Amino acid sequence: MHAEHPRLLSVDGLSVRFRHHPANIVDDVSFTIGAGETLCIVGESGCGKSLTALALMGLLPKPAAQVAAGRAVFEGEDLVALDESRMSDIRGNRMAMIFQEPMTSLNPAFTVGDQIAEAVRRHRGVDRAAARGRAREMLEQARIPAAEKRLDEYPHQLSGGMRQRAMIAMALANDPALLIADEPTTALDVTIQAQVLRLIRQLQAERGTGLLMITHDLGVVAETADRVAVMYAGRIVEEGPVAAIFDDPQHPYTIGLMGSVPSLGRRSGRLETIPGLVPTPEAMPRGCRFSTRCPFAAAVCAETPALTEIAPGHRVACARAPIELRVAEDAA
Amino acid sequence: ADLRIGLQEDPDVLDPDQSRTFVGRIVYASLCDKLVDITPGLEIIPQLATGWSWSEDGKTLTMQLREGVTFHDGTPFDAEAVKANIDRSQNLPESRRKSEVKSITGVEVTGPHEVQFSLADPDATLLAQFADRAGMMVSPTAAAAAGADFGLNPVCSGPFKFVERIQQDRIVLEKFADYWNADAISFDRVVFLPIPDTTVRLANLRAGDLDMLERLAATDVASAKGDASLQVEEAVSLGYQGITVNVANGERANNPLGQDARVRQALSLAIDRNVINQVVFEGAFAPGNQPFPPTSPWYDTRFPVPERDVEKAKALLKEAGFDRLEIEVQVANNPVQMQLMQVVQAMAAEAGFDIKLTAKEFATLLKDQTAGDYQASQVGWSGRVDPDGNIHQFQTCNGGINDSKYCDPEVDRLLNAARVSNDTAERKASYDAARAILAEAMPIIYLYHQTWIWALSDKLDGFVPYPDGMIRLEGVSFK
Amino acid sequence: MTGAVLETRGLEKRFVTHRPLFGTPTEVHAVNGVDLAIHEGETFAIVGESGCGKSTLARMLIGLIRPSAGQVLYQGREMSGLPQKQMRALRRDLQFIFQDPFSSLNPRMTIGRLVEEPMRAHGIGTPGERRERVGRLLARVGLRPEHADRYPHEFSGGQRQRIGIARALASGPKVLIGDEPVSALDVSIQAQVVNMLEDLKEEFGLTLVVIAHDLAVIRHMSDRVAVMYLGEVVETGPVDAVFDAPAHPYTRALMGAIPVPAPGARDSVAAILEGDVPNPTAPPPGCRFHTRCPFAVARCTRERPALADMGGGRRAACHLRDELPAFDTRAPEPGRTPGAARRFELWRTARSAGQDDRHRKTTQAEETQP
Amino acid sequence: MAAPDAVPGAARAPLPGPVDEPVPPRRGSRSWTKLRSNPVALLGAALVLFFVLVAALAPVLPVADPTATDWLAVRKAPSAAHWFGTDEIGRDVLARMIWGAQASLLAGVVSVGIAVAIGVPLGMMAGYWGGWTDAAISRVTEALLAVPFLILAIALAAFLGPSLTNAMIAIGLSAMPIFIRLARGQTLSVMTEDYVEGARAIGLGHGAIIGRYVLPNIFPPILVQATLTIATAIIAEASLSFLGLGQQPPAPSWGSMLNVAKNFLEQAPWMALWPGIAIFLVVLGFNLLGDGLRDALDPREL
Amino acid sequence: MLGFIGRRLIIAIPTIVLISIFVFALQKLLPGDPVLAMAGEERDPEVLEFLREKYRLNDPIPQQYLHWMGGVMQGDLGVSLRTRQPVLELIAEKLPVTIQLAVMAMTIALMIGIPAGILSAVHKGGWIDWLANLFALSGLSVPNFWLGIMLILLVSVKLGWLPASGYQPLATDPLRSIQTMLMPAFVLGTGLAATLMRHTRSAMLGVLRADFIRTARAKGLRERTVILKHALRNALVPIVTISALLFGELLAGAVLTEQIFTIPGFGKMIVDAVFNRDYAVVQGVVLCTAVAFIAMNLAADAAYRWLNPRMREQG
Ligand SMILES: Nc1ncnc2c1ncn2[C@@H]1O[C@H](COP(=O)(O)OP(=O)(O)OP(=O)(O)O)[C@@H](O)[C@H]1O
Ligand SMILES: Nc1ncnc2c1ncn2[C@@H]1O[C@H](COP(=O)(O)OP(=O)(O)OP(=O)(O)O)[C@@H](O)[C@H]1O
Ligand SMILES: [Mg+2]
Ligand SMILES: [Mg+2]
Repeated sequence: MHAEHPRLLSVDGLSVRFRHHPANIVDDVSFTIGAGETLCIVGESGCGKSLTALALMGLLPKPAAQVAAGRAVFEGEDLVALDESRMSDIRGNRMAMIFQEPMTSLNPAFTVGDQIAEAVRRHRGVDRAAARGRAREMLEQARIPAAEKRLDEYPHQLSGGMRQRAMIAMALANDPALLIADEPTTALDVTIQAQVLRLIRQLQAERGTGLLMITHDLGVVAETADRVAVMYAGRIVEEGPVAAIFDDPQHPYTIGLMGSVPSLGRRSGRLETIPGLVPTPEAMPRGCRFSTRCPFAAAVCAETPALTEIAPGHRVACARAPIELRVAEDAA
Repeated sequence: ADLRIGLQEDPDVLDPDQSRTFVGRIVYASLCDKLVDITPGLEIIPQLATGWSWSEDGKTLTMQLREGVTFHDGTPFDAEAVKANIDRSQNLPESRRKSEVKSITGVEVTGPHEVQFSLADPDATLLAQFADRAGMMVSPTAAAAAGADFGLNPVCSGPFKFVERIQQDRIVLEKFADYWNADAISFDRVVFLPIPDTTVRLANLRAGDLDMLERLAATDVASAKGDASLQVEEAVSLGYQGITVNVANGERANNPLGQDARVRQALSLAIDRNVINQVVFEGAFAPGNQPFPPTSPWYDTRFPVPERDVEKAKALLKEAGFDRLEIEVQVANNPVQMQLMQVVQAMAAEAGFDIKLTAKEFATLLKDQTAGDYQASQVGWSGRVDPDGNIHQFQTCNGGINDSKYCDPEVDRLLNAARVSNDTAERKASYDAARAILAEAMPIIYLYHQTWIWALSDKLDGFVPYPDGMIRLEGVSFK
Repeated sequence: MTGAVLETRGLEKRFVTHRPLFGTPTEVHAVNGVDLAIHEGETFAIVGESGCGKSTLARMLIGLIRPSAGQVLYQGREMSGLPQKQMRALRRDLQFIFQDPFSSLNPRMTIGRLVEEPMRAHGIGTPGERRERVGRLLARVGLRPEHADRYPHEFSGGQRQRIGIARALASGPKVLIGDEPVSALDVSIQAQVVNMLEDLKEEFGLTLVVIAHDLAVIRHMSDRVAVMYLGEVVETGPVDAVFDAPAHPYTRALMGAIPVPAPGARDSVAAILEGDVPNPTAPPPGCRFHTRCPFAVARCTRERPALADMGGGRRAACHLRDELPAFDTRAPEPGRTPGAARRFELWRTARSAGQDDRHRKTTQAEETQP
Repeated sequence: MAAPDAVPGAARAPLPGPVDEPVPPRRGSRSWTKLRSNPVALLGAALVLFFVLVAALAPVLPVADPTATDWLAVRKAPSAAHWFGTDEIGRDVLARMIWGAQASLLAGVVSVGIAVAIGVPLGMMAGYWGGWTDAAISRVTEALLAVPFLILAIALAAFLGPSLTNAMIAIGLSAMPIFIRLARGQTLSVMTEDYVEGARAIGLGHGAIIGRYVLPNIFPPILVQATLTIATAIIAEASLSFLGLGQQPPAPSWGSMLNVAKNFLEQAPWMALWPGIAIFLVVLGFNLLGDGLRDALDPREL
Repeated sequence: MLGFIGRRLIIAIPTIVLISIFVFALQKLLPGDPVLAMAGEERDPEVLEFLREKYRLNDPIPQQYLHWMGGVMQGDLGVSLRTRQPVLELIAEKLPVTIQLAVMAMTIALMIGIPAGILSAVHKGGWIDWLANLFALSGLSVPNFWLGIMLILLVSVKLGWLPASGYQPLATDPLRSIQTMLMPAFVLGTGLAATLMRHTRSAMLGVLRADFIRTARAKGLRERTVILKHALRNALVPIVTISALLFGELLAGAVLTEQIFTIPGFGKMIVDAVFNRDYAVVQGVVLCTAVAFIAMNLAADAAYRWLNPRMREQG
């Protein structure tokens, strides 16, 4: 699809379903990531971004959640079908993930250094000292002060941001080909955030690491993404190059989202929001899942809209795109 | 060769003057020689004393002692040693033998190997006492040196000498080369191993970890007999088991069972002693109704073991004024005793007794019994060679172990008379006269007489069972 | 703005990180001599580098951990001296939103119970009323009332954060301290929550203390801001003044590092702070920031600058605060690109037109429920 | 601090605005539903129920008199007349099993109940308060542990007199330390969790924190230990009746049946077999039920 | 950590004194009279009175205690009333035996119980789980005496592989010593293994759902490492609690097992001593077991701090 990026991961029709739940929580999600490319997923909190990432890593909370359908081909292998032992060779090595909640994701019983070094030893087969060295190096790169000392501290002794950076160090320790980062910088202040993002970008430039980043910070998206996928209620509703998404949002949800960003200037009244609540899986509307909250919704929205390309590389799943046209039509 | 003997309990202190357990005596049989010994038929025969004679008035006993005997520490055995031993039994504050040698007023050394005992009154039981712990000779040198701690390292003159003891584990003796009768001894070492569980004790014997054991459970006799690699030996014991009733020992004697002999008779009649023997002991023991087993010459044949008679029991109970009567019997918390009492309970129920059983661990039981805090108590007595030992202390008014506090001057008179006479027939007459009274009053309801049962590896030869339950190793050997 | 509701005086916290068999233990000076006064009804923001002690400060503010030195005063009364009972009663007024939402929720309680808990603790309402209020609270943070019967692990990160917010609001607090309360929320929910907090402020004079990294949100929400660096407050003042003309070099570095939500708006991350973050167990002498400060002079390595008044309610701890070159304020970019803004206008019109319409649809969706 | 409000919550922020959507009624306990649909738990419950019924219905079940002896049928193997065989004095083992169920179940359940009811709160207090409370409770626990069971039992037998209740007290007391230690250790561990800090931040009282935050999270190991201790307690009852504290002969209990059977392992193995199987099944039942409960109470378990 | 242990050791001393007072008082309250128990069948009143005087049984109880304590201070624990052996000597004799048995039994218990618990948690609901549970629960409901006797009958009597009983000190003949202890240790060990297994299972089930397990998997760690390192370490608190208690109980002696395999350990000694009201011995043994329990509890508390670094801050 993108000539400049040799394809690294291609996800096709991925669905995740919880036992006893009536609807797919992640529904028919497809995207690709090339080497060195950054795909950002943004979307409503609770729309299934983390589950998508976990599904790729084979780390869904089993047996509660299961991949119901789809393929995810990574470096020629279908992650969904892979057996556990092969998967464990890939995880943390070719493909690594930074989890959203750093406190509970770190083992409270081991020092941070141990936990990072362990990943190194597992995949690189180096000795203890070398692994520790690498761990220190990674902590330093993640801008943790007094890295040597922090190696021997336990997660609870670190601040929220430090834990998050420890997670980042852990994920990057083996120079993965694909990095999945689930809100990697939420707990970081902007200066450190910038440094961490630079570190990741460096890695991408040097080794062609593909990055799947989940974030809510549209500033970060704007600065790092090559392409952006917008998710709503388990589906990708819009996908395209970063510039297109920011400057030409097509899906009403994307539009609403962009409209909610606070400006950095002096405050000017209340923030804009998208009214209403996401429907529960039980009450998920049959067609377009956003239709219950969409001001542009019409009868056609009862049909599930397909993700259709409306500009090169820019696809949207809305029966009513482009909006101006449809609104004008309605008015007419 | 080593001989390994399984004991039912761990003996207490190994000092003949202080010890008090039955198993302790089994160890002494190999460790300490006595002045005299008994035959399986309970006749007194020489051991360290080669001969003896009574004076006319029965107040002087002269003994000739064996020559060339030494104690394990090399101290020679002679008249002085005997004197020292009697002195120790009488005067060591911890001595438990005081009552047994109370009748001796003086010991005179009449020759290097002759000694003369003077008594205040004639004492028919003295020789029998000399056949037991009171007659065991310990090395006077060692005894003087160790004092009350002699038991930690006992020095006697028996066929084996003490090597080591580990509590609850083993007592090791080794052959004493200078033993006067060394030729009769064919083991280099004897190891006594206390193994309380009867099943396990037998299993050990079967596994070859033991060569013999004492007190095989009656219920195991059949299977042991069926095992070709084992032999079983038996001897009816000198002791008895029965129910001691509180007739005058404090408050709790005030109940129909304690106050009315008819009730006690009814209870006795309600019990089928043969069935007990069959059910609980698979017929291995001897039913009984007197302090001596029916096989004993002292047994009073006028009062044979009664047949069970429920009707008569009921009638007696009715006569005493009861249709049903609730009584409480305490029993030691060991399975066999409990089983016994449950059988009694079931039998008595048919005659109108509602027996409430209270299981107590032995120390509590004993304490309650002496303190009179009981109605009836199931206890027994291991038995003595002389009949006096089985009856006098229990049924005379001031008897040391008279826990029922039964007291009848006539019985006292008769039993005391039996003590001071050396004439067997005369003694028997006294005992029979007392029996006539006691069979009526029935402060103790006798039930049965245990049989000592030994199981031995078939490799052993020459073992002779004795009614006192001891294991004498003279003449015993591996085939 | 009336007097200070919350005040700190010389607040310090040291953590022992390593206690050797002999010798002195290693300590982290997490908070070092902080003096703050938070006024009733205002929104006070704390920003600063990760690990600079913000959470520790916040925990001390509500008395969850004891200060190593200094005092916290709530309405003029010292907190550490309060007896248990009053402390508990005070907690009704003083609520906290945890930075880590998941670990601060009891995994064995349903969301409904969790949110109801503060009301139960303070004996507010009957069970029925509480239940209803729980539903309302959940709706206010963008969760569904049905969620009340689910357990924390069944939620996404952002949803958990909202549970934390709902819970903190449940007792109707007077002061709310939020440790990164909206960091995991998507912008629209974030906006919803921020709006709600503002409503509450307006109606009930709620005082807010917010720790956050999203400077746009801070600028939008808060009245005053304190900037922390390595355990110390380096600058405080009204939010617009600080944002428009940061006095401390660290504040400047922060402002320069804000990512802009428009592709290509900032070609590279040029302005990021260089140099290693100092070791908090052995903070540099003099001005703590001097190791990374582009303007540092010799004096900065020796002398610790005090937090000095600059007028207009502003204070900054920098020797050079008056000598620094003027801060080139970036043109206040819009929150959205022109294309997005255009589309959003459409949305807005459609929305106001179709209000009733939308409502109808929601109920319809509700009815399809089995 | 603010003066206490006359009407709690009234002056404060009742959230503005109407309820957007109706609040659904509280759903029935999910744990209960989970428990009911868990086949393993149901099997456990069935086993326990079976024995409870047997114990309760012993007087009306058509079985022989458990104390009736038959001198001609001593230690007879199972047969048509005596399905489970007869014991050492010719009583019907089946009847004794059925009648013994009551004493044994009571001994098992009540004594564990005592141990849990006293031990767990003590342990939680020790772990929660730490400091002197912990020191005092821990020292008492150590003392309880160091006193030999035998001494305790004999002393209790002497002072409280022989009854099944007192036996249960004795067993409960001696099983208590393990619950104290377990509860304390788990509490210490739970106290480090952030949600406990969260509960404090809300302003919950100690009682509420202990009851709603600590207890449910330390519950699983307590449950495991309790279901295990039932077995030990059933067997221990026998040794107490032996010391004169518990069920007195001829009234049956499984433990004492086992105890007697010990001497007849070779001659009459069935005497040990039946009580052994019964204890096994009861313990299995309680454990399965416990597992089911554990799963039901753990929201993460499906 | 060392400071923590030091502090605890200091409070251990008053604890031991308290326990000894408690047990002393309790013993004195027991029905039964030591002298009567010692007197044997004959019960000569004169001797009884002498013994009462000699062993100060007529003194007021506090005075008796002080006298005993005075001895203890000088390293004299008194003598056994029953065998006149010094209690210290008796303890020195039994202690190695008891420790050996306890260590062997605990080793067996841990070697069976923990792996079985882990397997059963990992394969929850599967046949391995059922098998492990059935094994554990039968281990629990099969009385030790039954298993012990069956083992003797099978292994010693039928097969002749191991000696049926008897104890050999480790120092004199290590191989035989271990052989003789093997069956009793196994009997004890399987019972304890059941408990450990059930606790391990339950704790592991809880931990396996934690987020950090997911992180460990995300690192690509082998499932074995994930379970044995990351999960187990966090599941260990209840296991440590229970193990420490069980080990303490083993050190206090295992009466039935010692009796069946005739091993001269604390269990048999204390039972004999209690039944004979041999006060000095009981006191001595209780002193030892108190030390054992205090040490085990201390070890457990120290282990908690190691297992859960956050507990270190609780002081
Ligand atoms: N164990 C579970 N059981 C039931 N529902 C669950 C479970 N875990 C997650 N969910 C639901 O799945 C949905 C998607 O969750 P996910 O964590 O992927 O959201 P997200 O997009 O990452 O959101 P956020 O940005 O808030 O982290 C949520 O609505 C959540 O409530
Ligand atoms: N329990 C603890 N033990 C030791 N050190 C601690 C402990 N808690 C916090 N610290 C240290 O205190 C310092 C400040 O931590 P704090 O959590 O307050 O930072 P923060 O400003 O909230 O950072 P972030 O924005 O990353 O959450 C850090 O260096 C941290 O490592
Ligand atoms: Mg997420
Ligand atoms: Mg923080």
